[in-house]
Amino acid sequence: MDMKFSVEAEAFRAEVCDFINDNLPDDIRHKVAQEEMILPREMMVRWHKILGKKGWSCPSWPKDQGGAGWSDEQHYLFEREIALSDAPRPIPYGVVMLAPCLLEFGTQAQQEKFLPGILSGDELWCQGFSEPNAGSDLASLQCRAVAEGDSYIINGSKTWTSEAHIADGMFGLFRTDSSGRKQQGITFLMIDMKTPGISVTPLMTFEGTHEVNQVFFDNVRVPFANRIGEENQGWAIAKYLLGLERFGTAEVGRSLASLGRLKKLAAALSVGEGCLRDDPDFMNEVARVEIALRALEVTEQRFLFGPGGSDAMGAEASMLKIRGTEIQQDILELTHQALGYAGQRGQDSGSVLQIAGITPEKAAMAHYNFRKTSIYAGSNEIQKTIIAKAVLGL
Amino acid sequence: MDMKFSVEAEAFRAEVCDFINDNLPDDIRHKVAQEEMILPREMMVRWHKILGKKGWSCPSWPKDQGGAGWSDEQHYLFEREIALSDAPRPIPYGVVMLAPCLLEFGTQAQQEKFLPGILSGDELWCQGFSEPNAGSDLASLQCRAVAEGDSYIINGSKTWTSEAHIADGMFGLFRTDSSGRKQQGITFLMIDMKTPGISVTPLMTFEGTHEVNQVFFDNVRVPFANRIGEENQGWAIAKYLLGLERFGTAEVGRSLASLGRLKKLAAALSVGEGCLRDDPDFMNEVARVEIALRALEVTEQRFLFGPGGSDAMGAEASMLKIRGTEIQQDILELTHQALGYAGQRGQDSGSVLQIAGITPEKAAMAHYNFRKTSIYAGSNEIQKTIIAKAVLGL
Amino acid sequence: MDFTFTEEQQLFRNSTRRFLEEQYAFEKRAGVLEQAHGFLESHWQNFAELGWLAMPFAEEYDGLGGSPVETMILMEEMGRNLLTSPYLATVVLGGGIVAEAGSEQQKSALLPQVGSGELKLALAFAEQGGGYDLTQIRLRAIKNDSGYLLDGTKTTVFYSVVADKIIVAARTAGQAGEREGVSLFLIDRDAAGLQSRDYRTQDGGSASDLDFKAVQVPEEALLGREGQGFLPLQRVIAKAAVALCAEAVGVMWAISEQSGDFLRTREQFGQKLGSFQALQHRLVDVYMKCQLGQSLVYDVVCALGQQAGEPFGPELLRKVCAAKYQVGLDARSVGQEGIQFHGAMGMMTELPIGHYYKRITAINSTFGDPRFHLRRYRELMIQDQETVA
Amino acid sequence: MDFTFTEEQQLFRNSTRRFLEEQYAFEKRAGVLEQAHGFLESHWQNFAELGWLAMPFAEEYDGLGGSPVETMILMEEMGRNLLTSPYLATVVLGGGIVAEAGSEQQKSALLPQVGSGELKLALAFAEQGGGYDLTQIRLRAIKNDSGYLLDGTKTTVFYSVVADKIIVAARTAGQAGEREGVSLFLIDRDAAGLQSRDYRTQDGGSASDLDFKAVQVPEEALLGREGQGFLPLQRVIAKAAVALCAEAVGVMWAISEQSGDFLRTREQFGQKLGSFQALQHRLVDVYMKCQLGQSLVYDVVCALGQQAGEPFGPELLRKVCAAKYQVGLDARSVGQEGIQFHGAMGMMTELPIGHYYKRITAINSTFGDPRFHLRRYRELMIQDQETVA
Repeated sequence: MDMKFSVEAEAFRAEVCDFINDNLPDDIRHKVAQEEMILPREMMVRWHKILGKKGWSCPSWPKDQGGAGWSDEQHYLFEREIALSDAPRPIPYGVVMLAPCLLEFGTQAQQEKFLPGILSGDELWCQGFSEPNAGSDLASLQCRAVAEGDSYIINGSKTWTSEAHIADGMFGLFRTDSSGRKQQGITFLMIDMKTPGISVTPLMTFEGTHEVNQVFFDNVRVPFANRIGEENQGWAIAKYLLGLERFGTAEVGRSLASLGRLKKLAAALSVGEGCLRDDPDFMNEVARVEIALRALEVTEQRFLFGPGGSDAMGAEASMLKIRGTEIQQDILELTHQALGYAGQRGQDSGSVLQIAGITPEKAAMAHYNFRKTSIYAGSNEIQKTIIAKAVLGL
Repeated sequence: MDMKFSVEAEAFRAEVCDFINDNLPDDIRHKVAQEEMILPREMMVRWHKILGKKGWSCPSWPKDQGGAGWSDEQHYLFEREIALSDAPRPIPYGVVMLAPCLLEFGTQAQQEKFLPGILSGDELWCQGFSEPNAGSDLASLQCRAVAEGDSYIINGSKTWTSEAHIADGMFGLFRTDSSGRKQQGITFLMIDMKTPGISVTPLMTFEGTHEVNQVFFDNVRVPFANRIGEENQGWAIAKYLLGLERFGTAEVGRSLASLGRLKKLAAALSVGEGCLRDDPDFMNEVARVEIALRALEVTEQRFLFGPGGSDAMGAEASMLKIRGTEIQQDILELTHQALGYAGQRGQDSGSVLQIAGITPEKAAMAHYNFRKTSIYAGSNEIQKTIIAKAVLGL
Repeated sequence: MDFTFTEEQQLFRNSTRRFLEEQYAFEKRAGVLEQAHGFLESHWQNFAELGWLAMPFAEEYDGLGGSPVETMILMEEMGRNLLTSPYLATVVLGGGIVAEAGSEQQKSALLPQVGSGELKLALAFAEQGGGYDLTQIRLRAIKNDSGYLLDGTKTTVFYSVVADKIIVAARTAGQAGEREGVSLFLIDRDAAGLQSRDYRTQDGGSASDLDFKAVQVPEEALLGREGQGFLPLQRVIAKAAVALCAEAVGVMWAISEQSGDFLRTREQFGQKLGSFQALQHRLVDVYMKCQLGQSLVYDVVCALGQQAGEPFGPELLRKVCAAKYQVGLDARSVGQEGIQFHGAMGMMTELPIGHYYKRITAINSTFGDPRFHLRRYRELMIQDQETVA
Repeated sequence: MDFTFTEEQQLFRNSTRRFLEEQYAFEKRAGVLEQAHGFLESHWQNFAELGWLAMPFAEEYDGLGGSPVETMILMEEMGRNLLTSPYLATVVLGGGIVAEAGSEQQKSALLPQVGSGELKLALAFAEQGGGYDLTQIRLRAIKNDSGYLLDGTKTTVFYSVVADKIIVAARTAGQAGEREGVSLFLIDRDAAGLQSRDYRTQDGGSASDLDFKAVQVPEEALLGREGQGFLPLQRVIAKAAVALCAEAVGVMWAISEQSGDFLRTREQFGQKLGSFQALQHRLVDVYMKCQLGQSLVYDVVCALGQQAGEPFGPELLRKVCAAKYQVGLDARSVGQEGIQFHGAMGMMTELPIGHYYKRITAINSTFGDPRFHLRRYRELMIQDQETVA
């Protein structure tokens, strides 16, 4: 048992670090450091292209498709350093989700048509899964695609669709048959967002961010050629896709970066003659979350690099999501609490106040915005039920 | 709105206080102050008779049966002062449970036969409800009573029966019919513990206390005259009985007394140059539980003396049990924690160490023993489900 | 021992609730918040007519002589309906400190105007870098021939942007951290040398940071006696903290009820969400927190009533800390559970739940957060034990 | 980065588990605990044969040269099977401090005997009124012509009743609270003037309070250098704390698994208990705590291995505190949940669950409870930040 990385791995880590330090634009780093999870399209694409020049924009892809051909350790270290350095998250829907599905289930033609735009960063995607009455219970989805000629005609809507307002395409699940079990009769389609009949309505989160949308389909025509896999066989692809997120669900690197900011803030915030760091009650909380984060970090490493490697990880991954989101929320809430009265400043208060690089109104936004993390991508309740059934046999 | 008691009530409180101070034997007070929930029979009876001389041993009974004829406020203050002064709990099974059932459902003859022994304290009872496969799900009980001549013949067993080893009689629920709904076919019987065929096996709790027993019935003959209510109608009586405990489930007075001891202990326990009370982390815990206890205390008072009075209290009472037991456990655990290494001393370590009146091995026993309180009398999970259904309509 | 409201109190609750439900239904809230300061100026006169603005003041100042119970009722209803207004700033803080510290003349001049709705006040007490400690006052008031010259800054002055006059806690002697030497001044919002940076707050309200650059005020601007401002300030902030606890309890009950409605009606996996036992038990926890918080507010409100006129003793201050700690902590967790119960819907701005949560967060960072109040409670508890010993 | 055990380690785990499951099945435990000191003296030789007693010592002292990983494996298995024995006292504490502080001669004389099972040791460090602070040593050792004269008391000396020799931390200089001036002495258990009050502990083990009344020891009794005993003491207690964390993780896994078995089989209201979602989610919490605790133990064990021979730096001490805090806290809640899952059965002495809980409680009050270790972690964390800044 040895928790040190190999010399080669450490050399790779140093390379990644150097690259980020030399190439991450300040404006982007600053935005990520303010805990903004979804960046403006321009920033996402700019960073993606910077990574692309190095061959690192889609590292998990097969090497001949533009991937980096890394080991598990390298993937782990890359994502960790990206996160620790406040570099943007990878473009989620195209790079991380759609592309592997195309590679696994798509035709040669589909791969040739869609992968280059994802790799270059010129085409952004969004994911059409959730519906107003199908959130956690995804298989209940009802948005219908009816075959007509060489196309499907889609009617209905998708909701809580992240980035639909900046995406060029949507991949998603649609109901092509209602007769059997609800998991049957679901088809996986790719849709050009410019197709007539699509309208996108912003859904504002309560703290005032526009990340998600409701997408309405009014007789939207999608050619058969845009279907991945067979008709009514979309559920298997969705399950494959949802199982992809092995790395990073714990968001340890991001939390370490946020925690570092919190600790700097505590040292910088004057309280009377001293600073907030002199308050043992507050610092107990910081210590508590730092320990929790370390426990999660090692747990993730054990799952990834333990006997059997990352392939051995099944429903255990659910616990990384549960604890990862709880800890993120905890850190960002403590940061907001630390600010006291200053944390009450609203979005339009003019950003005149900055303490240790933290803008109070951004800290408030982050605290509120991250409440979503225990809800999205399978709520933490769903994750617990998964563990209860798959791991504990209850 | 006014949270002060009336002048009359305060005068009554003073009378109770004076009486306890003048009459509670030191040896009994000491045992109760060690958090021993179940006293030796001799002590229970001795105190019961002391109260009895004052007419206070069965205060909730009707005045003509030996009760005190008090108002709700008086009952509340009496029980509170009893608890605060480390006087014993009332004899639970005869005085608090069986007697009201006899008064509500018993015949004149039954009342005349059984009440005097309960009132005098000369006859102790135990409660035969739980069975090895019927704990929380009481209606699943299977211990059978078969009518034969003028008697029932009982076969089977009851378990977790508190005080069966010191009791003269048992009242309990027995299966007289298995054909209908499981709540039907249950009959309420009173049994002389000296009847041939009864054997009592001690069940030791893990900390080494003998409080509960398993009681085996081997062709035990119980005359029809000992049945309360009709055959197969026992469930209604049981429900009446389980609904009786309005006062005292929160055990606020006891917890206040325990908390007082904990605070004295913290001041008396040397740590280096100072004492445990100088440790803000520990005292935060004490403050936290003191606030929680005050919130519970006022909640109980609101439920008892709010609009509609105590009759308006329904399933809300379940929350008094939940929080009351959680807080008791919390205080006794903190007390044990405070003792540090000394708290590791076992039962037979000779009791040479006492700090602020606390014997470490007794503090350990209390910590362990009180884990039962969130399980017994309807586990806290059952209580939550009661609130969910009856109060929240889920 | 009596936990019933008087008939007048019951009527007051009913009229308050009716008005708020009609005028401040959640559907209208976004529109109201779009107003300049998040508040419908035209409603202030309604508040006066409903008796809200004169409620806590003595009858000799045209007040209604209401007890802390009336304030509790009002704040709880405001919490339930998420009213965003200068009520706390003007009546509880501004009027409150005039009533506590003002001379007979000042009270007679100001309180009737507050009660009638003609005068809005704000209280400037907090300073950047002072945390929640009321003794951390650095803004200086130096006596000169014309009165006093004020220099320094104040932060997060609630609704000073709509106030006619501002009461400022300043230091005429001593150092930050000391109770002695704090004085209160009543100044016009447009006093020369006073600069205001106004902003909206996270919960939809308004606040300002004030910059005093050689602001000259006359001697009559002194509210009460020079150097004796700390105790009235402490009393008013304590009362206002209790008022916020009552508001938080109103918020908690609303979240509990709305979450119950959601769980009883929303389906997932072919069942009502409310049939899932894990959620049932968690809603029970929420319900219990509401009840326990309500109890601590009753506890301190009754104690406030009993100690009217007397200096606040440590026992009362402990009750304030107990409520502000426990209600704050529980309201936070109730808010988080409420969002979680609602799933993705809980994150949407169209539902009240997120806005309740923002209000809870603001309440918790006003007059001391739960950690601050647990520490103060602990200190008072230990002092008390040492005194007895 | 590698989380696999070597083949030898895997074999060691298997043989350990097999022995414990056969010889210390829970059904036999009550009988074992009835022995004089809660321990089967006859098994000590088995322990030696299994390699347990010589495992951590260097090969030059006839040890097996095992790393902290082997100790972790052993302690975890002992935890799973609730072994009550002088292992920690003799090998980890007693042998450990000889290895840390002893002269070459002392190590050569003592460690082989410990490893072979001939010699049992105990370590007397704690004093009544010292809390968990290792610097709180008041027992005095005054140098005289014959060596040293020891006066004072020690408390909770684990298994000193079966030990042949006791190592005592005494003060040859300085005051309680100081690190300097702590010296270690190796003394016979039957030394003149040494009185022992032996007792059984809550978890079935044995401990003693020792009273030193002018106990004369020769100069050779000094273990290591005079006044330099604190650092070795700190190192050994840190290692022993880690060993207890590993034991606690073994206990937690056992509770988790036994609770799972119970919930999967026991029926109530016509359903398996495990089908109730509230219980499902709570068992998931228990499971996650086991995993997280395991991780923190791995973390500190690897760091222990990497820092062998070097003085323990603040980073390593922080990992010790992190594990002892979090594992202690979580083991406590896992134990309480375990009892609650089992209902009334959970209170019965015939089931292991209550005994696991007692062991957890004892672990938490040995070498510092979770509160103590969170405080120390916090202090180290702040020091670290100050150093960087």
